[in-house]
Amino acid sequence: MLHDILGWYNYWLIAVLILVGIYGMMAKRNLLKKLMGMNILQVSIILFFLTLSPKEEGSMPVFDAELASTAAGYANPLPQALMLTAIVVGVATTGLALALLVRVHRTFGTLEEDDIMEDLR
Amino acid sequence: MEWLLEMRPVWVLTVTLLATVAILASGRRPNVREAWTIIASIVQLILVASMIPDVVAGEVFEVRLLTLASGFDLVLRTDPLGMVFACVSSVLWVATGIYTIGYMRSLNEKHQTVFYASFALCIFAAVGLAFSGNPLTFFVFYEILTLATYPLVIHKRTEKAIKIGRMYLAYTLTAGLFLLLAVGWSHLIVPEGGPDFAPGGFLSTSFATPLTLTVLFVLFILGVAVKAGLMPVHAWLPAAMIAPTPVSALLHAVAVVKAGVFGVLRVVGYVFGYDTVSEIGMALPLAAVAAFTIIAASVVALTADNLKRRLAYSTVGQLSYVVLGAALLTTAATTGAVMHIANHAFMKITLFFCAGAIYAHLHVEKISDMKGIGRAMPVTMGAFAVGAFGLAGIPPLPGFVSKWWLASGAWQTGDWIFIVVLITSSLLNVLYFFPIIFNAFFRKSERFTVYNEAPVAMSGPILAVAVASIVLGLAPDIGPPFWTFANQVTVALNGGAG
Amino acid sequence: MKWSGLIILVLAGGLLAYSAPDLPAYGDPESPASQHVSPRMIEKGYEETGAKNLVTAVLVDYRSFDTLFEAVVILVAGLGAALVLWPDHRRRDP
Amino acid sequence: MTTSNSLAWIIAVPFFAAAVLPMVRRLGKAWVLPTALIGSGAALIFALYAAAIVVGSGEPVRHELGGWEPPWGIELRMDHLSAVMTVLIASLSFLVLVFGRGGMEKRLEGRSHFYYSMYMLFTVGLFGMVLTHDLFNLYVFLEVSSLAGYSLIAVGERASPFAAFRYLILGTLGALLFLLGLGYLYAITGTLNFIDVAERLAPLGDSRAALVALALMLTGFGIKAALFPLHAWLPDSYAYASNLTVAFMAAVGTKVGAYGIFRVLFTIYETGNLQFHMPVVQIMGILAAIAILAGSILAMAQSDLKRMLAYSSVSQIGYVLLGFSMLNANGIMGGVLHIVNHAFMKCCLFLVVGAMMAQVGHRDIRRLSGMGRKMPWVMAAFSLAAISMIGLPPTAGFFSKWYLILGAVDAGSWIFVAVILVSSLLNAAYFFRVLERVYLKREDPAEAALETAVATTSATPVSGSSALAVQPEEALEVREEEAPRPWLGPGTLPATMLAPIGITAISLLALGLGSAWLVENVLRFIVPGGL
Repeated sequence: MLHDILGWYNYWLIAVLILVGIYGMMAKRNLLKKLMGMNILQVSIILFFLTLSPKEEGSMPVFDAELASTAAGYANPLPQALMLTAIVVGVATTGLALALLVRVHRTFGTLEEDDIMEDLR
Repeated sequence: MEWLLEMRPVWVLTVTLLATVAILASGRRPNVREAWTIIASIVQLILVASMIPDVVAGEVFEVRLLTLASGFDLVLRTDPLGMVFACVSSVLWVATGIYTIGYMRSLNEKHQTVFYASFALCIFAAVGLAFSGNPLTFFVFYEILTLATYPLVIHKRTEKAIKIGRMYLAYTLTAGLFLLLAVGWSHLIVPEGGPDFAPGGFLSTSFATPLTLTVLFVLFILGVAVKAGLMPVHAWLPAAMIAPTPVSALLHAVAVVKAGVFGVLRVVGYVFGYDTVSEIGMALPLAAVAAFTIIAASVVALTADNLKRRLAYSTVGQLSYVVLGAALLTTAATTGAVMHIANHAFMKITLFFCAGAIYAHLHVEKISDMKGIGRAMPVTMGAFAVGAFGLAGIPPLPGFVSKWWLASGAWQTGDWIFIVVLITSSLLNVLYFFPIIFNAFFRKSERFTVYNEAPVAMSGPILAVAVASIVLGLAPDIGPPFWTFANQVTVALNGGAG
Repeated sequence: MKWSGLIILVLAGGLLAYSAPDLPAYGDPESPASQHVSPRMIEKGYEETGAKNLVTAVLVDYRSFDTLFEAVVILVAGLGAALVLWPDHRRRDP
Repeated sequence: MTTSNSLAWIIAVPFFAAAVLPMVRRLGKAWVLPTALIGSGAALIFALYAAAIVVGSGEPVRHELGGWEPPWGIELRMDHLSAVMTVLIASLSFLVLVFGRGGMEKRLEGRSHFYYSMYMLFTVGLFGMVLTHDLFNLYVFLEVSSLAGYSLIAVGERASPFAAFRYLILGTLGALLFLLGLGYLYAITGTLNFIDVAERLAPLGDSRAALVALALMLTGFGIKAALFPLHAWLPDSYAYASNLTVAFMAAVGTKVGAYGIFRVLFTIYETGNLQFHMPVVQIMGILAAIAILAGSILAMAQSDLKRMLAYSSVSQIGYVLLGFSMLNANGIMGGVLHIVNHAFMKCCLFLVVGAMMAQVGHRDIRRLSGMGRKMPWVMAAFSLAAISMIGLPPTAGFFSKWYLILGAVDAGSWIFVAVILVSSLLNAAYFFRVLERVYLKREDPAEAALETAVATTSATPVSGSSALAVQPEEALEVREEEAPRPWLGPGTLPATMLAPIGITAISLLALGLGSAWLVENVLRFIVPGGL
């Protein structure tokens, strides 16, 4: 039982982060805070992928003549490569979101969702 | 060249569809527009008539145009039952076409282009229904008919008309859904491919449990019953009287309601077959509903003062004769049902033409205002008398013929109650028609003192259909051979039933 | 909102907790991810792509298509920002 | 060009067009749209070419990118479903672009090259999504198309950036849930290629991680597809975005979400062990049924035509997913057929709204009286599309409904049968409400007065209080340019606006009558072998 919990500690931590992110996106009424929640979620999922990568006996995935080509000797490079892409995508999303927020602020003079809804009504 | 002749069912449909387009395109020039209606109706009549000898000889034209869906082709087939409906629509389109021109012009109606186009489209759908070779094709034309009649029902564009249009759509679209479900379900039940209409039906207890078949039967009947004006789903029909009278004539005599009863015959005879219907025990309930409708509608008709409304309820009652004939499942009843499709069409269109002429020419709608009107419009009222007595079943008019066969059919089953129903209904018919005629000819009023007959464009068709009704009663084979067709249908349907 | 939010959170948390034991333990060299596709990338990566850094080998060779469109994402975001923030001509007209 | 790399060209051509558009702008404004059209048209040609091969040979076309065979590299694969989706996206993208000539782009004064560039990138993302056979690559393309979509939506009415932001938050949540789900799949299978994942998933049986991965991915794509409780982003986005954007997005944007759901359910899970995860599929089916009814009912309550169509989209996507959840051949074919049909219907409807707003400057259903007289041809197209939405034969909408009903009867789920039947009545109710206005109600003076009143208030910049007080500029521009002869039907609208409307409307009939061909030659191959 204890092993069940401790052996998977990475997932528990990530699950908490995911929940924090989702909470931020749902409950916060300020658009910028929503965006922050989104970022937390992004990061937590990136962390999830990265924790799939390491192996107990493995070094970083850079070819080393001493270790030669033994799969068990290196961490799994694939999730790391994927996450490089995902990070960039996340940054791009955040950038676009900020641009939208600038525009929203210019139009409505506020970033509070409730005020904007009031304005639109 | 042979294939050109083989494809005649398609050409019939093409003509009507092209007429629709041509009418829409020539909306600016009324004379050209009306010419299209006349030309198309005559060409269509010739095409249909040219197929009669072959069908009488037992040949069946079958055209498979394209696949509609999952094994269902778009099948057009001319069997005797379909030919009855096709002949009725084609013959009466010519009469209605000419009459409509007179009517619309004398009332100076608006939106005439849409009117004529929808009219042609209705005929297209009606003939398509008549020739449909399988349930899905039937359904497609059934829905086209619904849509095509909608602009006719709301023709007056008043608040009330729009409201009634909504009601009409609600009824017919809901019915369409039942029919759709029934068609789809029966397709899934039958093991191979899309089932075609066949005498004796394609559904039987070897494919499904009686319970499933019963549910299917109810769904099918619900689907067609709305258009057939079966009570309690008839309410749209009297309401649709808001439409101009030629439309009522079309709705009541030719296209819509006939599509409904035609559908009932198709369902009972060609989807289930007499054997299966009696096996699942649905014949008696259907006959009971029909009998109830016959009596109830006649009673309501008695109370109506508006002439068109009275005719509408008369239609509701008369249609159920056909349903009753189908539900009795006997040879004589089948003959009577098929004959009544044609007979009622001719008689009812006579009556509606008369009502329309009276309204368009003298602007009288209420029966209580028609005292002495026979003096002003003797031809019209004479024709009215023919139609009215015909419906009441007075020999030798056609109504008597169909009633006779229906009663014999009821005798064959031994359900004497239905004979009582038929006789009662005849009496009621007399009760609600006779006062009109009596008042028209034998009462005097200062409103109608001089001879003032409707223009020829109206009175001509009236006279024609009245004469046709008489002929139909005396010699039902002299025009389109309705009698022969009815016998062919009877033989086909009762072949196995005994 | 409060309640539905809470329900969603509990649901999401429950799902994550429910499935966690089925996932490989941290650092497990026997995990499916370490057994199937990646071994070839590690063993042959240097040989096939000539990149000593295996992440680079994956990023710019095995899965270079991803990386190309990662760049496209940047282009999209840049163009998007330009599109959104571009001054509106109509407003500036007197 | 070989057969297989035509797949890469489908993605590459619009991408090149997108990349050169900002440069082409330097040559002059007139060059922008033709360049986009060339890119889109070429993609359409490539798509048709590849699809013809797929349908002709019955075998998927494959392309291994970089020469790395799957599962090590990324594979593009056009099977029958991808062929349908690609051709759909390519043709609608082209048609809507043609429509853009007619006055839409005037609102983008000075930034139209960015807009069209973004439009092409949106198309690139969609093409990538439907062609790739790699989970992570799918995520990347999902983000390409989503980001482009957010920016496209942000170009519209006053509140459009706000709507776009809300869409961005929800859409990114969806994409991230999908990413997490694919992470789960990667963790338990170690691979990303669809087919490889499916093979390695099969022996896992009722793995909890597989169940959660399925739930996560379906939720993710459910957000993109606007499945009922996740549809919150859609109405605002469609209502505020420009008509050009909406016509294309409504047509294919949500459909690609449905495509993703199909892939997850039937390419990845079905061949393995979908039977262990039935609850997830059932929940999706129930949500889809609720979506159908709720969407229709909400649509009925709208007075804004665009919003009404948006809610109707929510309802229609329910049909697609309901079909998938039936897990039988008829249901799945009905669902896919409805993707195609609905794309054309909605495209047609939104194009009509675009034409209408260009002509009369508003889209308030209550003020549409007499439009049938003013724009007879456009309104005829609208009616045809409406009839198709209701599902009456012989239009396209009927045939998808037919297969869906067959599927529901086949599955024995009578509630779904009832939902489909009732909803087509609801569709009739809200579309005939509009059609009655358009054709039957006369314009009365009071309404005309109201019209001018609203027009004057919306002209003042501050007001904007009503969501319906829309852009009178759009209307004015067209009228100024064409000689002022209002209400002469097609005369006042350029042919480039009428042609796409006409083509989409006619294709509704063609799709209806050709549906059997489509089913027999294409959709049959889409149904997974086990069903």
